[in-house]
Amino acid sequence: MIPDLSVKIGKVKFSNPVLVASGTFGYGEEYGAFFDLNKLGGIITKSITLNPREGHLPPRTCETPSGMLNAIGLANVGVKRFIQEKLPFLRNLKTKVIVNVAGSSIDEYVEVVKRLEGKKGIDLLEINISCPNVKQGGITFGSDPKCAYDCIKAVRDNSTYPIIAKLSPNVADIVEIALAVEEAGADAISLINTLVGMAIDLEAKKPRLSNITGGLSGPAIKPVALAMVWKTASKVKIPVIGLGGIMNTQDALEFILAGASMIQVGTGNFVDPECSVKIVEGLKEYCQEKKIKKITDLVGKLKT
Amino acid sequence: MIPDLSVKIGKVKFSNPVLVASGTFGYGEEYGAFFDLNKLGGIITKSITLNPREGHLPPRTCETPSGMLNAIGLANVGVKRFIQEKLPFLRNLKTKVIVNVAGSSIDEYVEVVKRLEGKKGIDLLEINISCPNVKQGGITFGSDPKCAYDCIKAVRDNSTYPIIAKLSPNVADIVEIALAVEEAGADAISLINTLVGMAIDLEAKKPRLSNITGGLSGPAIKPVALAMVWKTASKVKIPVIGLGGIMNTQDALEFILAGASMIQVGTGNFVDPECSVKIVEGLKEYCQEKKIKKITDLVGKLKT
Amino acid sequence: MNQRNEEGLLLSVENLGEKLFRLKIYSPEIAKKALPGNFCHLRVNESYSPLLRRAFSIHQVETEKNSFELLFKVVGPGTQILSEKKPGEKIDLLAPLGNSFSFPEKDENTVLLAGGMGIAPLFYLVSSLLEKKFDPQKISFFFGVKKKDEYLLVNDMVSTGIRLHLATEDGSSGYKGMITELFFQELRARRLKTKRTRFYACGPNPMLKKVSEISRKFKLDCQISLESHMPCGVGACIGCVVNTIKGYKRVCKDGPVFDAREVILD
Amino acid sequence: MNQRNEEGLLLSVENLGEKLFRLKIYSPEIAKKALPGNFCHLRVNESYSPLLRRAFSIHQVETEKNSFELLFKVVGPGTQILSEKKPGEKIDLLAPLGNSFSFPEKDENTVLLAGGMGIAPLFYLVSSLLEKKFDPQKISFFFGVKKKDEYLLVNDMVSTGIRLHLATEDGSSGYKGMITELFFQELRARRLKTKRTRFYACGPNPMLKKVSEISRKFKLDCQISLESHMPCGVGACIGCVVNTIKGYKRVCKDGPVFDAREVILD
Ligand SMILES: Cc1cc2nc3c(=O)[nH]c(=O)nc-3n(C[C@H](O)[C@H](O)[C@H](O)COP(=O)(O)OP(=O)(O)OC[C@H]3O[C@@H](n4cnc5c(N)ncnc54)[C@H](O)[C@@H]3O)c2cc1C
Ligand SMILES: Cc1cc2nc3c(=O)[nH]c(=O)nc-3n(C[C@H](O)[C@H](O)[C@H](O)COP(=O)(O)OP(=O)(O)OC[C@H]3O[C@@H](n4cnc5c(N)ncnc54)[C@H](O)[C@@H]3O)c2cc1C
Ligand SMILES: Cc1cc2nc3c(=O)[nH]c(=O)nc-3n(C[C@H](O)[C@H](O)[C@H](O)COP(=O)(O)O)c2cc1C
Ligand SMILES: Cc1cc2nc3c(=O)[nH]c(=O)nc-3n(C[C@H](O)[C@H](O)[C@H](O)COP(=O)(O)O)c2cc1C
Ligand code: FES
Ligand code: FES
Repeated sequence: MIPDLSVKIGKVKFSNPVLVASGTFGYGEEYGAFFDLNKLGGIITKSITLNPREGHLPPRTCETPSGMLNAIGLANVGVKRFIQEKLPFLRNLKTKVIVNVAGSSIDEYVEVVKRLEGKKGIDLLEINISCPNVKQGGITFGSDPKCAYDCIKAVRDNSTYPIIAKLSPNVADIVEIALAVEEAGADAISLINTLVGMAIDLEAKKPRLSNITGGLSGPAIKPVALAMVWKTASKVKIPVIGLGGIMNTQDALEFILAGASMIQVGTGNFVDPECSVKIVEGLKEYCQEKKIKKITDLVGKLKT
Repeated sequence: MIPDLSVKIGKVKFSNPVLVASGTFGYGEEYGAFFDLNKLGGIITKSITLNPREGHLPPRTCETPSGMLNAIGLANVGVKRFIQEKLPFLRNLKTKVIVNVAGSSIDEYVEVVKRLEGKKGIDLLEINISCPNVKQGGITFGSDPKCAYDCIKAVRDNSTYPIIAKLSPNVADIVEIALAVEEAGADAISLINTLVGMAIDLEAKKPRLSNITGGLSGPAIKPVALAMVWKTASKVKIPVIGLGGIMNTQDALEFILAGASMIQVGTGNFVDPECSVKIVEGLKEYCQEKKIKKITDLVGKLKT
Repeated sequence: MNQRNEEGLLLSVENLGEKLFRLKIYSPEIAKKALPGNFCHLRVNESYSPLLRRAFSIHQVETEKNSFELLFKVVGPGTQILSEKKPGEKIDLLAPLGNSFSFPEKDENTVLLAGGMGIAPLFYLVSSLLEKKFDPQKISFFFGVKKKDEYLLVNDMVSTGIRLHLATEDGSSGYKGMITELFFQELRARRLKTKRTRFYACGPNPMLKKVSEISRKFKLDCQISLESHMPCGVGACIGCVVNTIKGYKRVCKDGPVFDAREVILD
Repeated sequence: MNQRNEEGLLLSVENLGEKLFRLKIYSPEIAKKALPGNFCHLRVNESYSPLLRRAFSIHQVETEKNSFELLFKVVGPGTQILSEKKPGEKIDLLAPLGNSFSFPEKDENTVLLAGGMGIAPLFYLVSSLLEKKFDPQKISFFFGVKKKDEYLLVNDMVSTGIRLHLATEDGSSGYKGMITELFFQELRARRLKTKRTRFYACGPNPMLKKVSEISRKFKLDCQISLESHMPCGVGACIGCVVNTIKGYKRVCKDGPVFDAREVILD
């Protein structure tokens, strides 16, 4: 029996529920040297903004117990060069392409989305309303339900692509935000972006990141991510995409049990470039072994 | 040169800035078997509620990458038995005794605080408005500035002890809450309590904790704690007490640089029962080596 | 301050079978104080993975040699790391912790039930009884494992002259089935006295649940040694509790040895 | 898919001095492809502490033996774990990564500057030149360390006949001071040609900052190999950037070898 790993978001059908997370996979090219990208459910690009961004001063990353901090500062080529230079490569892939969009004002989000409209090779958009590393906008959209609603609504009104809203975990009540973006027309929600964190170089008496604070990712945050996915999935009707510290098939299955229809691998790509495809394989094997016909049968099947 | 490690909160003078965190040190007795408790700056008790609480069903804890989850459920002997059975032991110590108070309504907090009033052997109160493991109250007080204000104000009006407000990290803007409790009359703020988290037993398809979610502590959360201490310390005038993943002297010093006047050891006690006293020694040695006369000279000295 | 963080010296690491290991550790303090039923809380390395200590029963003590033993099965990262230790390494220990088994009177019968690694503390109890010149003929030991290659220390037990009852779940040797079934049969057939008899059991929770039901039913004077996830191991965190007819009890401090009739396992 | 996650086999671990280690690893793929300047990204163990890979320059390649070498200093947990590996263990590697040094012409002079562990990639470069029959007399190697017991491979270099200039910060052997000072003196005294000469440098950032300033001033054709914290090592995360006159560049993918005159180190 070959288990059915396919999943749908909006009208888009993915061959399997494994995506690679924004900012950890560039625009796909680099990891294409390591494995056949078409084996993935989909690729999410680095966040794209209206204008190119150089990003923050180095050092931009540091390691923490079972995790890492990053303050890349949304460094990216900007929407124009993305379409010219990066999309052609992605367009030639058979895997689904999700363009992650960020901005520092609703107008910027709308402008980027408009420019992406109708471009061949794009299957969905992921709207990052949760980046902790930019001063204006970014995270603030993600921490207030009204702002989150307005931002997603504006994007919804200006795009025909299915929309995933990527939420910030740095909030008191994730469900409130999730309901707001669902109401605004999001087709799915992805949780979680990074937690705000900081590390200090005692010797130098300085922060380890030039930006002082950064975003915490990796296995350290998995418990936080699982809790948010579990709480949200039971409250919204649209699919939830889970991420945060997923390093292997077992982690992925835990998110699926907690209610995630799909999962993303972020930091895991750095530890093992083939982490994501190994999970695709692992899910297949698990379903075969446990005689599960469709992976969707597992979603939210946690016994509580 | 013997460096001066003493620190003051309100009118209380501590011999050094090292405390042990609520819920990780019982009522002091157990660890008294391992070292001289008087070497500590102070001991913070398990949260005390009005009535005794049995706590949650087991399993109550589980390990996660570089951290642990707990859902003890504020199991405690209640304020009456605390005064009768536990305070006598604490009273005989020379170290400072901080009673941590929790409740599920402002009335309950006030009632507990009133019963503790004037009892010999208590030096300060720490008000836990941040426990993620009780349904009513608890964390909700800590996630809304108005509620936080009301709770701390009510306690302030009914107690003559210096008050430490212990805040929850599960909020979008910690500074907002910190300013509210300062306004309400808190003498200090302690950050952070645990992050809401969850773990899943894939084999059993069940949450690892009977309470489903629990609080994440340990080195995994240190970056989150440091960021919150740093952000808060520059905005409030009262002292900040830092905790979250402190396992050794270096960690403690990082919190001090970030702005913490004192620090607490929580999960670290489990890993090494002598973790806290080793930090007291370590701070002394560090100051000697670096020719720092007073530990307070280091507070907030991060170069940013 | 009678308890301390002990630094033991690893004397030997023996592989006793698939995933089964025995460590001998030098520590005069622990060897002097440890009683059957006590456990130690051990830090497997200095990194944060794993973060918390791991609990193991004291399995044997050689007082003259200032050493004691642990017996364990590799089930996860902590036990894996422990199994790879080399003689000469230091072991960070908190021990002895917890309460201990209360001993039978000289003229009483002793019945012990071990499931799998439950043998670890019970073997120490038997050795102690024999050392105190208890009559081996008055000691019955029920030992159950999944399959016969999980048997441990059987020859050592046979040579002591105690009455040994063996069971495997797959029937590959001895009685086929759970050790509690064999025990129950013997009880019902009245081949085991229940008066002036002390019962002891240790093993996985489902087994101990059975034992506790049987103990209540037959009013057995039975002590069981429980396991639980133990963050602190010393009674401070209230994380390791088990439900009893007297409310929640801390396995690490109020136990690990409990009266089987009082414990409520689910 | 020309790159793969390689599994190397550890052939030997040599302790070359205080905290200094050399690993020889069997990997036909890497031995075949690695060029001087390339690095490998290595996972020190399967646990999450440390979580991320660690980068090391390819230090030497023995193509016929299908093996290559790493040379490193223990500075933290990752290098500590690596130094404790035993021959026969598998090593999880991504390699060869990054760009490589561009070689001089046969008739050009070559000047290399290594500070401390900066010797690792430059030694490979020198070996490659010698193997390609470059005249050793046209190769000058400046090697600076803190104190003389940090010297490495000096005998190996002496025996090749290249011109060796040594410096220690504490003056315990050779020139007393920073290697860049010695280099600067030689340059100013015109004992080093700058025309038709290729310069190469690797070492700590403060040293490379000096080298890049000197290179701009004297218009040297100088390549430097940089270090940075590298989460991915393959160019995907944009985490390892260095500032250059052309904007931020990824050290792992656009480097680690850069034109010294273009890099802006702070
Ligand atoms: C008082 C006491 C005495 C013990 N004595 C022994 C002994 O003599 N020999 C022996 O082999 N084992 C003994 N154990 C169990 C031992 O502590 C666990 O096997 C060990 O902690 C597993 O660690 P790990 O990192 O290898 O696996 P983990 O990754 O921690 O766990 C592997 C599996 O074991 C479960 N587990 C982990 N810790 C415990 C625990 N404390 N109780 C029950 N299940 C657990 C986990 O849920 C998981 O399914 C004892 C436990 C206690 C509390
Ligand atoms: C392309 C490249 C090639 C390298 N080649 C070599 C080599 O051949 N030999 C060698 O000994 N080392 C080399 N390094 C440095 C090596 O990667 C670090 O020493 C190692 O990662 C430290 O790991 P750790 O866990 O032991 O220490 P950590 O705990 O990670 O770090 C210890 C100290 O080193 C600093 N550090 C950590 N990683 C880096 C880094 N990548 N760059 C600069 N500082 C760092 C930390 O800030 C800290 O002060 C290279 C680095 C890069 C990027
Ligand atoms: C280096 C790095 C860069 C990131 N950049 C982005 C980004 O540009 N946009 C975004 O939405 N998320 C970004 N993220 C967040 C990840 O997509 C993901 O939400 C987070 O890392 C948690 O998942 P993980 O623990 O699997 O890494 C970045 C994460 C890392 C580690
Ligand atoms: C087992 C356990 C029980 C706890 N109980 C309480 C409690 O009763 N009241 C409270 O304010 N905090 C409680 N905490 C939170 C700690 O005091 C502390 O804020 C948190 O663990 C973070 O610090 P750490 O990482 O050093 O453990 C508890 C933590 C643990 C691990
Ligand atoms: S393990 Fe902490 S009370 Fe038992
Ligand atoms: S390490 Fe990721 S881009 Fe260089």
